[in-house]
Amino acid sequence: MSSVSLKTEFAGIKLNSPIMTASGTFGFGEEFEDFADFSTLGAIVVKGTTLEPRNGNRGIRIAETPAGMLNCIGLENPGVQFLVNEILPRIGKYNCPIIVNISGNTVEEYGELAKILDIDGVKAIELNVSCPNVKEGGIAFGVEPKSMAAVIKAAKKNTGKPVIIKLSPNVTDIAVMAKAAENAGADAVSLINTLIGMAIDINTCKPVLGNITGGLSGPAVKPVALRMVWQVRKAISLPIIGMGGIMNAQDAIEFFLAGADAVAIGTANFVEPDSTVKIYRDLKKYLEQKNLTDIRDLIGKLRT
Amino acid sequence: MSSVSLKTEFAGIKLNSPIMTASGTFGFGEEFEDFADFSTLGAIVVKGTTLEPRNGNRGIRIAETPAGMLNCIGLENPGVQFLVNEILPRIGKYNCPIIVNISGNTVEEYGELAKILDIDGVKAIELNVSCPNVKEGGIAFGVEPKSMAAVIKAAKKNTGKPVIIKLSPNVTDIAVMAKAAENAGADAVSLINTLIGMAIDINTCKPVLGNITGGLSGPAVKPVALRMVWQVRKAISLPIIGMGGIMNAQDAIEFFLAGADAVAIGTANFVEPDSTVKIYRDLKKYLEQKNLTDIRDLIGKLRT
Amino acid sequence: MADGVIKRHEKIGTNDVYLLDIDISANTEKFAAGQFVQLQVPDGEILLRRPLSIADAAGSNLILIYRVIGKGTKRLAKTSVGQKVSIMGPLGNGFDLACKKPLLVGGGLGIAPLLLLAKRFAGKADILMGCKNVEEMDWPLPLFKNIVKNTFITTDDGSMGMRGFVSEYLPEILTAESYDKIFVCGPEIMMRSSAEVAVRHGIICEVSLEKRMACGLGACLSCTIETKCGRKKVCKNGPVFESREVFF
Amino acid sequence: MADGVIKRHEKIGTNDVYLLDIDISANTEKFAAGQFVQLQVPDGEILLRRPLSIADAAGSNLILIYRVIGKGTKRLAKTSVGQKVSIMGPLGNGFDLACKKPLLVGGGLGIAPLLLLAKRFAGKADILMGCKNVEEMDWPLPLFKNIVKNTFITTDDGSMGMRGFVSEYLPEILTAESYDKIFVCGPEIMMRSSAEVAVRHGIICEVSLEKRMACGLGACLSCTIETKCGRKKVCKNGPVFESREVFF
Ligand SMILES: Cc1cc2nc3c(=O)[nH]c(=O)nc-3n(C[C@H](O)[C@H](O)[C@H](O)COP(=O)(O)OP(=O)(O)OC[C@H]3O[C@@H](n4cnc5c(N)ncnc54)[C@H](O)[C@@H]3O)c2cc1C
Ligand SMILES: Cc1cc2nc3c(=O)[nH]c(=O)nc-3n(C[C@H](O)[C@H](O)[C@H](O)COP(=O)(O)OP(=O)(O)OC[C@H]3O[C@@H](n4cnc5c(N)ncnc54)[C@H](O)[C@@H]3O)c2cc1C
Ligand SMILES: Cc1cc2nc3c(=O)[nH]c(=O)nc-3n(C[C@H](O)[C@H](O)[C@H](O)COP(=O)(O)O)c2cc1C
Ligand SMILES: Cc1cc2nc3c(=O)[nH]c(=O)nc-3n(C[C@H](O)[C@H](O)[C@H](O)COP(=O)(O)O)c2cc1C
Ligand code: FES
Ligand code: FES
Repeated sequence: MSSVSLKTEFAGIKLNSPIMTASGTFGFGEEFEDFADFSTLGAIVVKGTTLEPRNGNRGIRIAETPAGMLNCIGLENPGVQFLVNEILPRIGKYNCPIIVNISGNTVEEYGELAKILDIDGVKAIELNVSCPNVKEGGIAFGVEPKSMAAVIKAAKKNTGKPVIIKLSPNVTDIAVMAKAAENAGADAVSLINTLIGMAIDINTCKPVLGNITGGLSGPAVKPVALRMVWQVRKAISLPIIGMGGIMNAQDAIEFFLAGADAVAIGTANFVEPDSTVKIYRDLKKYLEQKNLTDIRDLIGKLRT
Repeated sequence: MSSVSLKTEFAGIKLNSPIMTASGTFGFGEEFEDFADFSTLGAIVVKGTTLEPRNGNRGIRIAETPAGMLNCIGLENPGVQFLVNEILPRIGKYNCPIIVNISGNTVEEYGELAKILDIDGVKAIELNVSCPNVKEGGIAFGVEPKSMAAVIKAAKKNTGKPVIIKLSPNVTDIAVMAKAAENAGADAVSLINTLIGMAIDINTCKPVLGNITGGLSGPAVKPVALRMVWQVRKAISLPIIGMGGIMNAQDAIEFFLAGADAVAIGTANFVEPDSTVKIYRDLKKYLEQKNLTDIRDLIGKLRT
Repeated sequence: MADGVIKRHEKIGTNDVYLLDIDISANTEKFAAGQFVQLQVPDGEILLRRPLSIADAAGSNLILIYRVIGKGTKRLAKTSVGQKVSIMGPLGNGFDLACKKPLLVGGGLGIAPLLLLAKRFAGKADILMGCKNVEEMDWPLPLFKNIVKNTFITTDDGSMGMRGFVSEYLPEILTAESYDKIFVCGPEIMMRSSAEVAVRHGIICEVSLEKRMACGLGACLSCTIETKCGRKKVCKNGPVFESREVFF
Repeated sequence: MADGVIKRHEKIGTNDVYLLDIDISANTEKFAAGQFVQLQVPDGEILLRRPLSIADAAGSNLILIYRVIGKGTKRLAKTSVGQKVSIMGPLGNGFDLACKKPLLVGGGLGIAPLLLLAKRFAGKADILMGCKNVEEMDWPLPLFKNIVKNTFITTDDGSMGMRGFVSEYLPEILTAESYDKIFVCGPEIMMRSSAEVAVRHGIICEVSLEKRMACGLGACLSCTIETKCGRKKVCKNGPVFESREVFF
């Protein structure tokens, strides 16, 4: 038996490992029942949820780009009531912490959502203020410190759960945003959401995506994500969920070294649906090789 | 003989084609003598030049990332006097417009450089306010509209040549920067410079790059670059040099459709030193197939 | 999830159509016609998997038939026998075989999944296939030779069989014979018009939809469509649907 | 620039060392020992070319010898005979052969380029090679068998030849024989210490440096180094330098 432990704590939540899933890439967990091992997952971060059900964007919703993908799903979801009534009870059986990612059209909606989700079966909420694919809400709150702070405060006022703010990479200075989040009372930050990108079909001379632009994710963005985690680690003391192009344990380790307390796996789930299992296994191996016994011995240990 | 013409004009400069080289990726042109065809190149944009010679950064200067590369060369260059006295006379023989990319530590230095370069043999100057790899000058001027405007004005005051401002992608709203550039009197914009990124060696637990962070270029950034060109095209009416991950004619065509009046080829030169020649050839073919005779019939023709 | 090994890989159609025979070391007996797999294009350049219908299956061998379209399939066409290839599947819901006299209707590459369907009907199905021209008929004709009863053919240019689209010929066939179900796979416009004809003739019609997919598991919502019964995911709830559910 | 075809590709060393024989359909007669090529790892996953020394060249065949280090070489090791591979080169400046009695000194993979150098010296060179242990000697020994006069060997663990580093053995060799030039290729620390010994013995020493490279043409400035004569580019002004120019 390996003596290496991947157990950790994040914003007061006990986790079996620091490996989570990124919102929107793992459905509600159920879709990956055949591939994932929920006992090795730190948390399932479910698809972005809104007050009312949403249909998302029309037309083509994904495009592949070099080492990455663009998506403009546009927050399609069955609405928070359906989540609470139908889905949460179903996925409770995995005994895996559930973090609900929420999006609002207004500051008040974030508060309302936080209140509705202040229930058993939800371990934390993640505020999506950085979705590039919807007109209202979404990214508007994520690129301006003041409106982001308002969203955080609205959520904090309405829930006893840890509030995680998901930062947009589409900003001049991510450290400024992170500091504003810390000051507004967020319990943790997660980063990065997708970079805004575009693809054009040169045969039709039209944008590939129905929404013209979309969010770039996958290995292509990893260097940017890693840099931002490192910048944010130096700027604030809140726990960080690092994500952006993590495909394997090596990538995850880079994020831990840069200062991430947990990592989230996104696009990798589409490529290898058992990515989280492999990362768990290989992360353990790495710690063994390095003669480390606790994942926390790795976090922030970049030697500069 | 093909009746398709790639000849065009950019900011008043007559070009044999809208295909340029990106600063820092094509040396001074000479290095590519065996591979390029200077009669098909729109312009050579030479390596970033400063008042005094610079040694650049220590340690490892490049790292490969998925579909991209990071560099932290740090503006190594022999200084503007050496450029003027030794290099420009030598590369004049190519009969290809030379654009000099300049970087200053202060607003005044940009002015001084512009003045020194207001000579025959230089067709335009490109202001690099977006180099992520140097402490002073560099990116600081490129993420804040006011200081960028000051740099543009200083340059314009000191030269009769067209002044091109090279925009940084590391900003919240590239359109705001482009508008500020237009208002400050720039003659053209080029975009994008590199995105700031990072890579970590998990064996040594150290950053791969000597400068810790570096600039991300190559196919990985193309979706972001393309989106920014499209955004800027909608925001201003100045001519645009589009760049960022262009590897082939298809990529270049995407940029033209999004609104670039010319394109610059960067990282591709490292992969295929005759990239510009191939792009010229394939761009002509595409126009023929589309029954277009003039490259300008393509520019900004994205159907949304 | 299976790591398969390429056993055969050859160009079977003049128009860049390839057949890929993969040994997935697992029994394929239960694979339903109309289901698909998410294939990872080998060699690491291509990020997302590509959805391809199961064209045929026997023992531990899976047959895929694909046309070179873009980057992924171009790259795929370069892989050689003996190479490993990762397969996710079978995914989605296949055709519902319950019927007495089935007519299969295929257009272009949509003919591929009808191969396994014809086999599952053990010779009792008829097929109507449509292609652009006689050249494009080069690969389906031999494949269907002994596994269907009657073969009807249309080509857009009349270079083989009837001239025109399958949907134009369909009324005639449906009137002549008493089919009780038709199974359509091909370009969306062809499925739509064929489904219309079927509905007009009071015959149940199943169609197989194509949408860009990332996960193939119902998680990413790349492939959702509007149906008469609400939003559905092509990968999970389809790709086969009763035509009246999706064309309405 | 040449599109080569892989003619032979095999593991020649237990420790993940491979030999790649590429037909570049061009005469290699003028390729100098110490020059390198920028090889594009086939199949598109790897963006930048990889610099590899010319280990040997004859007719239109180019031999490269490499060790699997990271992503690029791992991928390269998977390419098969018959595959096309794009080669840029020969690049840089090779060794200057002018001398009467040469001693070649190689460590690890640095032994590879000394192969062509030994051939260019047509049997008159001696070689001193150092590896970690006897296993690592498996590939160089047979290759150098008939192309050098004397072979001296060191291993770090003493499992073959002298125990220790080449630089420790070098003084003895230089004292015993009257070499007038030594050519060193290997890890930087080994080249530095060997160069020091040479300088002390008043013998000219050439070394071959390694730096990360993007362009290989002197354009990108990835590979600049500080020398006694100002800043130089390893790709363009090197990779071979007179030791006193770079170790000072
Ligand atoms: C359920 C299903 C079954 C399919 N079965 C077959 C089959 O048996 N034979 C066959 O030749 N083709 C089939 N297709 C279409 C096939 O998936 C595409 O031709 C293929 O993905 C094109 O990939 P590419 O990289 O060559 O093209 P690109 O255009 O470069 O691909 C870019 C992106 O768009 C997606 N894409 C492009 N065209 C399609 C399309 N028509 N449908 C879905 N996604 C697309 C790709 O998967 C990729 O993500 C099927 C599609 C689906 C959804
Ligand atoms: C002039 C020259 C000649 C060389 N000749 C040989 C040879 O004959 N045989 C051999 O086995 N190796 C040789 N090397 C080293 C070889 O280039 C590296 O081992 C190889 O690039 C590693 O690539 P990778 O993708 O496997 O490693 P990674 O570590 O994944 O590569 C990441 C990046 O770093 C670069 N890199 C990594 N290690 C080195 C290194 N030691 N030197 C330069 N760049 C490096 C890669 O080119 C790539 O850009 C030579 C290097 C140079 C500069
Ligand atoms: C298809 C898709 C859907 C996504 N949906 C959401 C979402 O609903 N809410 C959210 O905060 N982030 C969403 N994201 C962003 C991811 O959670 C993650 O931040 C991003 O993809 C970067 O990680 P990756 O590169 O590992 O995928 C989505 C990403 C993808 C690819
Ligand atoms: C090695 C390297 C050096 C560069 N040096 C400069 C420079 O001196 N000045 C500048 O404005 N941009 C510089 N750039 C940025 C490029 O000009 C270009 O904006 C960027 O690489 C994006 O284009 P690409 O993806 O086609 O390479 C450099 C890029 C690279 C890769
Ligand atoms: S492909 Fe992901 S939901 Fe259908
Ligand atoms: S590798 Fe580009 S200058 Fe040497």
